[in-house]
Amino acid sequence: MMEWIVSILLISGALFMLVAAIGVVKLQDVYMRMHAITKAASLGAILMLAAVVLWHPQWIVAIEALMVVLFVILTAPIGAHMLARVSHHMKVPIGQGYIMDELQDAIDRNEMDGTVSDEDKAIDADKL
Amino acid sequence: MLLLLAVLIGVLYGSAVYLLLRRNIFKLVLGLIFLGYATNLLLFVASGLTSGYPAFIRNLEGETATMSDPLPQALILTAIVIGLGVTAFALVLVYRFYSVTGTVDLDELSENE
Amino acid sequence: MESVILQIAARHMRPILIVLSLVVLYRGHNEPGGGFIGGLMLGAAFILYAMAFGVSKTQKSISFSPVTMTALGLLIALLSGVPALFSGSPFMTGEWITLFQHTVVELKLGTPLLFDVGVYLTVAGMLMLVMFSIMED
Amino acid sequence: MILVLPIMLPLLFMVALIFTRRWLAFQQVFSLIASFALTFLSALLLAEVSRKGIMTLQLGGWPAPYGITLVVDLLSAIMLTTTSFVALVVMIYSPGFIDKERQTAGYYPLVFGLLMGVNGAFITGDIFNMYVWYEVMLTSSFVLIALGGSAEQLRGSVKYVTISFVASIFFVSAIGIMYGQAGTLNMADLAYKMRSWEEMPYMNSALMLFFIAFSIKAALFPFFFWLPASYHTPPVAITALFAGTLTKVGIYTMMRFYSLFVVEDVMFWKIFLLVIAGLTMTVGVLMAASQFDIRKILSFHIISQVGYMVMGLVIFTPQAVAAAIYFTVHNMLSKTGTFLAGGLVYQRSGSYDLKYLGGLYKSMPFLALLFFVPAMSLAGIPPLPGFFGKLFLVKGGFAAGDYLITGVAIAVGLFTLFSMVKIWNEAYWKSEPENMPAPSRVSNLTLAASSLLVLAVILLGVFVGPVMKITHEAAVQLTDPLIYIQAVLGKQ
Amino acid sequence: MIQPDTYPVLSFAVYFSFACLTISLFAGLYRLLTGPSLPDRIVVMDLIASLVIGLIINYVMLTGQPVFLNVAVAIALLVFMGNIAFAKYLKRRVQQ
Amino acid sequence: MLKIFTFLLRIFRLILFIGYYLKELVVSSLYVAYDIITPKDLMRPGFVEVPIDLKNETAVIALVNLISMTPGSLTVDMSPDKKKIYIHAMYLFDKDAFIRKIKNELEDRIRLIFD
Amino acid sequence: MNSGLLIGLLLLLSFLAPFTRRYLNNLAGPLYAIVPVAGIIYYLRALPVILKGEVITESYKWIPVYDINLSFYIDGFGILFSLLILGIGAFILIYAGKYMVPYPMKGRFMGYLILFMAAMLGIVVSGNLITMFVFWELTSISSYLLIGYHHEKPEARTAALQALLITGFGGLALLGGFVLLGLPYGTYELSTILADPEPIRSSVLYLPALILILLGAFTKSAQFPFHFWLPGAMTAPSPVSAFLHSATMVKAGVFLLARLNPVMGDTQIWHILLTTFGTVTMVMGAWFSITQTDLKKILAYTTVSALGTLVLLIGTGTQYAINAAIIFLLVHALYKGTLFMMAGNIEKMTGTRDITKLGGLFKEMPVAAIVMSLALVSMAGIPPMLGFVGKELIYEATSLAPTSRYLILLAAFFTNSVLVFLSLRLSLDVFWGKRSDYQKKPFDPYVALMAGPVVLVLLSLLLGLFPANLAAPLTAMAITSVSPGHVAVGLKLWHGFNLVLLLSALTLFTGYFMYRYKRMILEHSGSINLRYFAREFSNGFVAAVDGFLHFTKKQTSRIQHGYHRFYLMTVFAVASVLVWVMIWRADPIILELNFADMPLNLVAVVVLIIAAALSAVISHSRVIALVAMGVIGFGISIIFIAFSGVDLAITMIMVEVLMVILAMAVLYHLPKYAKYSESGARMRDGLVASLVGAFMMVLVLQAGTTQMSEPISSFFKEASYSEAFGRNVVNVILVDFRALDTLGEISVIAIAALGIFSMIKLSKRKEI
Ligand code: NA
Ligand code: NA
Repeated sequence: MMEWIVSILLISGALFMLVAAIGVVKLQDVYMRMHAITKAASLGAILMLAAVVLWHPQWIVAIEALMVVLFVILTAPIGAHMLARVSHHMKVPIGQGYIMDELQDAIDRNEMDGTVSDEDKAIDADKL
Repeated sequence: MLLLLAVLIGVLYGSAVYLLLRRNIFKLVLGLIFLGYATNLLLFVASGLTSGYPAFIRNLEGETATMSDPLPQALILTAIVIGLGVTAFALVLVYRFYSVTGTVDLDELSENE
Repeated sequence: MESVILQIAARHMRPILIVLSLVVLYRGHNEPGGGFIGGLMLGAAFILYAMAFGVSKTQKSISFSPVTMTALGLLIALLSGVPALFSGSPFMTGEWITLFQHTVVELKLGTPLLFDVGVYLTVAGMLMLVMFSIMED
Repeated sequence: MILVLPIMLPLLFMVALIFTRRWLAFQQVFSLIASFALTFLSALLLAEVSRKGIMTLQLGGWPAPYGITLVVDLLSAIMLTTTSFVALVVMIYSPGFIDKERQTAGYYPLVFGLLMGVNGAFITGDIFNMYVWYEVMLTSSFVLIALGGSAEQLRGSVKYVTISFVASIFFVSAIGIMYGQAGTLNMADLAYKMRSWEEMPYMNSALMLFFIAFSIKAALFPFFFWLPASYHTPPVAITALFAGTLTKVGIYTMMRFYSLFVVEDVMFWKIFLLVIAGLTMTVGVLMAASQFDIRKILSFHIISQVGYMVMGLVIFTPQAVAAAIYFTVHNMLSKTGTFLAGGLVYQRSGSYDLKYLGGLYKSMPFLALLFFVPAMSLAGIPPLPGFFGKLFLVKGGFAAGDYLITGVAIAVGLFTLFSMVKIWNEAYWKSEPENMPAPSRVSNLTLAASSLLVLAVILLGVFVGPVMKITHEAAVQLTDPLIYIQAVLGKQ
Repeated sequence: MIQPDTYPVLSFAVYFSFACLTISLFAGLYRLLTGPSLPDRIVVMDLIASLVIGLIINYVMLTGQPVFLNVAVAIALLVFMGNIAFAKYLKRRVQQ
Repeated sequence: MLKIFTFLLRIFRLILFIGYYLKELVVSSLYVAYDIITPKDLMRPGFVEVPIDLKNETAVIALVNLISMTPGSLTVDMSPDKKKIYIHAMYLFDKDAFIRKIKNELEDRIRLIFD
Repeated sequence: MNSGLLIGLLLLLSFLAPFTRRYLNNLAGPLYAIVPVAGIIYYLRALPVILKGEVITESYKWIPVYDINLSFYIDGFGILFSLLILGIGAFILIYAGKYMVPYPMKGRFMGYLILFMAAMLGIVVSGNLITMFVFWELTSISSYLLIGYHHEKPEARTAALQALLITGFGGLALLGGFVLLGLPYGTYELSTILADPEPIRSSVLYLPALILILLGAFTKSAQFPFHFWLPGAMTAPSPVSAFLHSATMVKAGVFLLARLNPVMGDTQIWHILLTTFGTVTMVMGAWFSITQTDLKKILAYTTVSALGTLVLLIGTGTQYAINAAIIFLLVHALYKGTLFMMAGNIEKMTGTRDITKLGGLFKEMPVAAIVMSLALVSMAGIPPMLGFVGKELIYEATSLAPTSRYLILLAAFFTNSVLVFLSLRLSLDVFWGKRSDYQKKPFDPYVALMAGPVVLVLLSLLLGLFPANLAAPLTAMAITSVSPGHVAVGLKLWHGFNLVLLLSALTLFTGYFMYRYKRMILEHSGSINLRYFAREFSNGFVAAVDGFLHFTKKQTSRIQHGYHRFYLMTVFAVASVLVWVMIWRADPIILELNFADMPLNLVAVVVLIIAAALSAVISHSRVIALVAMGVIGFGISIIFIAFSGVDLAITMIMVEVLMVILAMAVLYHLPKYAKYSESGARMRDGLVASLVGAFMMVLVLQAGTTQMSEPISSFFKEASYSEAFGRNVVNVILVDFRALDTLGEISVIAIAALGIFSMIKLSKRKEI
């Protein structure tokens, strides 16, 4: 029974990661890919960790697994935030179907820091 | 497995050397870092590979026979940390080099010799 | 202007990282970890803080100079080899004492652990120094 | 117990100096006392070893092939003593020569860091540990060479750091390859095992990697580029220190390794290394002859002279090896001496360029003497030690039947003489150039340091008999590796 | 050690999971090589970090050595700092 | 005594919150996963400004992170006065509903735990 | 007193001279001369013993391990030379003390002279080849310092350099020769070597040793084609020319040949080489002296000629020849020393040494005229001066030469005729004839300047008058050491009418004839010189040095070109060639390819790392390279985990992240970089890189497939918990088993930290 539960957890976690990876390939702009990575991947990891804890029911394993989960939740969004923010500053091309950009509005109102320069368009990412 | 990892080590050394031969000083440092990786891996692979038996004593009978060789691991750890120190210094050196000479082109080093 | 989110996160992460680095340092003799890893973690704590708040604020938030910290680590590591001399053993021979023997919290302390503390401080000090040096603006 | 001190004392001194880095006067005095203590200690060790034979220490009490063993044989002791003496002289020289900013920016602790690494490399009996000491030494030298951060210095350091790093990488890689096959790191143990194997199909590849690493550090042909590219950039006191210690570690290691590990294919190694030695001597000296900067002449010269040491080593008779050791010692002293004298020239005239120098023979006769003696020693003029080094090398070479390389060694002597005399003719004999800046005062301490070294050079020549006796014993130990192996492992 | 003959299902799960992660690694590689923007490439590092956590867990299951989890902790704790560094650098580039 | 009680209460709320959050997580994850693996695109992306009233920094960071961890939304930035956050949302069918959901469900629960 | 002490005293004196000269003032010369005079007394007292055919030896342990001693060996030949050196030396010191008055740095000059004296004495009394060589080189160095006395003049520096390089070259050859000579004997003691020529004669080393020793002797004694440094050395002050470059140092080569004659001599090759080079040098020296106008240059070329004569005589090796050599050596030292000192005096009095600008000095300088003329009489070989005895013996020796007798005789005849011609010229043209205009009124020089010439010339006269009583015993004792089988021939002024006398007469006549028609002779020889010898040897030397410098400069800029990446490329290219050679020499590896042990996921990780590495290499973006670096770090830590390295994986990840941060922080400051290399360069670099990568790969395979011994790490596994109380074996190794490594490693870290701190600190200073 336990073997089955663990196996399902493991497989579903891996599938989540796979979906995230597919998302990274398929999704249309950097923000959406970030979504896929921060969430699906983290969730996958969490599921797999659950499998480990169930299979090795020791305190130390549980604590370590919990630490992984906590730290993923604590750090992954920060990293994503930093990258998303700078992507917005860089005016990384966005995909279709955007319905609003209130962040840009705030920047235009000078409420937010959003460094803009004339060369924005000219930045050749490869040469940076 | 050995062959695969040997190929990997070869590629890493090759890339490192190629980077070292570039003109950009930053690539030079990158090359040094890569050399460090390649060497750490070499130390690890050349001394034999053991899967699944980390070098921890767990009070199990006969575990030391199957346990992976801890010595190269310790050596690599030492080498990694030394590499970190030297690379950090090299990075600051590059930074200073640029701020003083105003160039990152290594070929401009040739003057004055 | 640095990200507010990052600043809040850094303020929260630093103590976590420091405590964790101490744990890792202590566990090192029996579990993964030790002076290097602990030291790297401690250094990372301050690097994170410096990335969020800048170097000068970080420097102000600590009361010691990283150079001194590095040297102190070195000194501790060096001195950890000395006790062996008093018992007539070669330099750096491990000397151990057991606290709270035969109790639940039995604690084995030895000069190798002290040595690891030296490693810990040196590595962390060096990382801080490098970062402070390069990031200054 | 005393064996651990050559490493631990410099470390302790370094730490102490880091803590006190703001108090310049204390640093100066303390380093002087400390380096004197180190010199005294090494002399003591030398005396001990020549009386009792090889000394060993198992660190941490772990037995020989497992823990790290420190081994001091005569060669190590000789190298230790010479190195610490050179450092002592440089420590006397530095306060009057190196600018205050550099002095307070970690110069003194770094010198002790360097010494720690150099001493460690001299006395360790463990290959990986040797790598670690190499790194300690190199990192210190990286910093020392870049200390001050002028554009020229940075240019030199980039080259120096990169090529040294590459050498270190070869070193570690070789250790990995070697450990993978032999499963040991203890040098005596490895040497012992190598002698017990019927054959060792792949060991020589690892040895070749070691050789490349050491010849980069020792600046052998064609791996020497970093040396002339960087040695002229830092203050000459630092260069002098490097010349007296750093490149010689490469040679020391090569001696040790050649003695212990060249077991198979000896003829190949011998011929190969003799060719390298010959090319090194020749190319180095020819390049030295073309230069006009005192420091560059001397730097190129280091290369040439390393060729002699390798030659003596590779001939590998006790006589030739003894000659190589004596030559190395002489070179450490004389080379440092010429660099320091070059520094005095600079302090006095503000230039190292022969084109802008002149008249020093008349204006500073004593300074002229301080250059003349070590320079003539390098040129192999009797009765200075350089002559005896050359004499015994030639003797050893001819006696071993290696006529060709010995002939090359003799011929190179002429160009060596030429390049030394070139400095003399231009800087000392030529009349003062018109637009030379007003001479500045040479500090008494630097003069004293230079004189001390010159005195040592002279004494090394005067007491060639007793010194040669010791180097001969060292060579006997080195040419019979079983002595070393037995001392470390305690087995036959 | 998990062997197919003792734990057939779990063994399958581990290998299946390895397969998923492997495919995902190549997906990440694809994004790393094609970009198009720099942040696109940088986030690949995050993806790979997560995948590595997954791989570590697989090794824990395969070998029965939970000690490998320590590596996952380190990854979870520190990898985001790389993002911060990249972000700071890119921001500076934009400002110039 | 009261302190112990409030502490226990907070723990209780935390557990409740974790339950709630896990449910949200699974649901929205499945949604996003579905969207990714099916060819048809449901997305209505955009950057939304969401005002927040949390005082405690820990609460703020928790909110920011939990928003980011929820599939479909990603915190991009925060105003220097910590009063507004900017979210990149993938499914902005109804902006007000989106803001409401964050404010009422996430923010309130977090406030109960931390403030 | 003994020789060692004497040399020691001289060395001490040479060291003290620079400090004492200024206090002693005019007394310096005579006072310094006390030491050599004491030496003379000592040797004269030893003379009776030596005359009995005994040898005085002294030996001091020097380098006992190699049986090298500081030995002295005083036999008849040695003592003759010693007396000459000390005697002339004493007078030179007196002479120089006065002569150098107007010049600066007199103290140093005197010191060098005395140093030279000690060295020269050392050569002739050495009882050990190494001892002799040490003194030999000391003479070269002191000669260098003395020739360069007027070092502010470029020609003085060139001449000094030239002399040093030529004699230095010879010295090096000599060193080789001596070492080879000593090999068959196993010792360098002259007493052993001179006792038995057999070991070296029968050794294959004879010929190389001989050639090397001859190179040493020929360069020192200015034999063709190394002669040119000697005329160049005339830029030195006259005391130097008199002492070093006529009477003593240049004789060192001749001395050496004579000294080694019992061992090396009397072989076919010895005869051929010595007579050939000796004859050529003799004739050539004479020929070039004809057209010279500088007093000292004339004397220099005649010295070259005389040295050739001596070498010729020693090479001939017959009884008469050896006798002639010894006598001529004495003769030449006496008259040439005088002549050089007189040349100095004349220059001092008149301000010139150009003989075309000199004339009619007899009135003002009668004593000088007589002294110099007497010396010239000796040079011309006219009775009753000792020179006559010498010349007679030369004719006798050459007429009895075993090979090429007539050719050599002709050469000797020509040379002697030239000497007669020059003697006439130097005496008549300088002291008689039309008086030239001088800047100041000349007068007979001071006593100090004349003492040497007078005594030497008187000695020449005395020995010439009573050859059988005074000169013969000296020759007799010398000849037993130079040529043990031979005895001295009777010396007398009058031999009766024979071929030799006829030759003498003919020589005088020819010399006079040449003087009579000197204008024609000078014209013709001048035009011949212009036509065939326009490029002087010394010019050739200078050109050679320049060419050498040019060549080295070019080579240096080619090798040490300053392009860092080519340095690196050389290192890598050579390294890969070397390692590939070793791989090729070893057995091929037998690989058991087992694909079953390749887990697919690891293959994927490896592919990932390779792809990342390649993209880091190819990409023009440094950010991408850094991302790739991060990916590689992750990949490597997975490999570590797959093979049980937990601490490694953790450290790798952390270091990785920190490295990325540090690198980004540096990139933060660096500018964009837009220059890309050409495809050719990329191909070349790629080739080198793949060679390195490939050999590393093969090495890993080699190491991974061979296991020669059981690894020592089993000990660590056993002892980790039981003895070092730790379960994490890796950590226990780091902090206990191999703690010293770790200590070194944190030292590296600390030093790097300190370095970074210093660099930043110093850079701030500059900005402020
Ligand atoms: Na979809
Ligand atoms: Na192996």
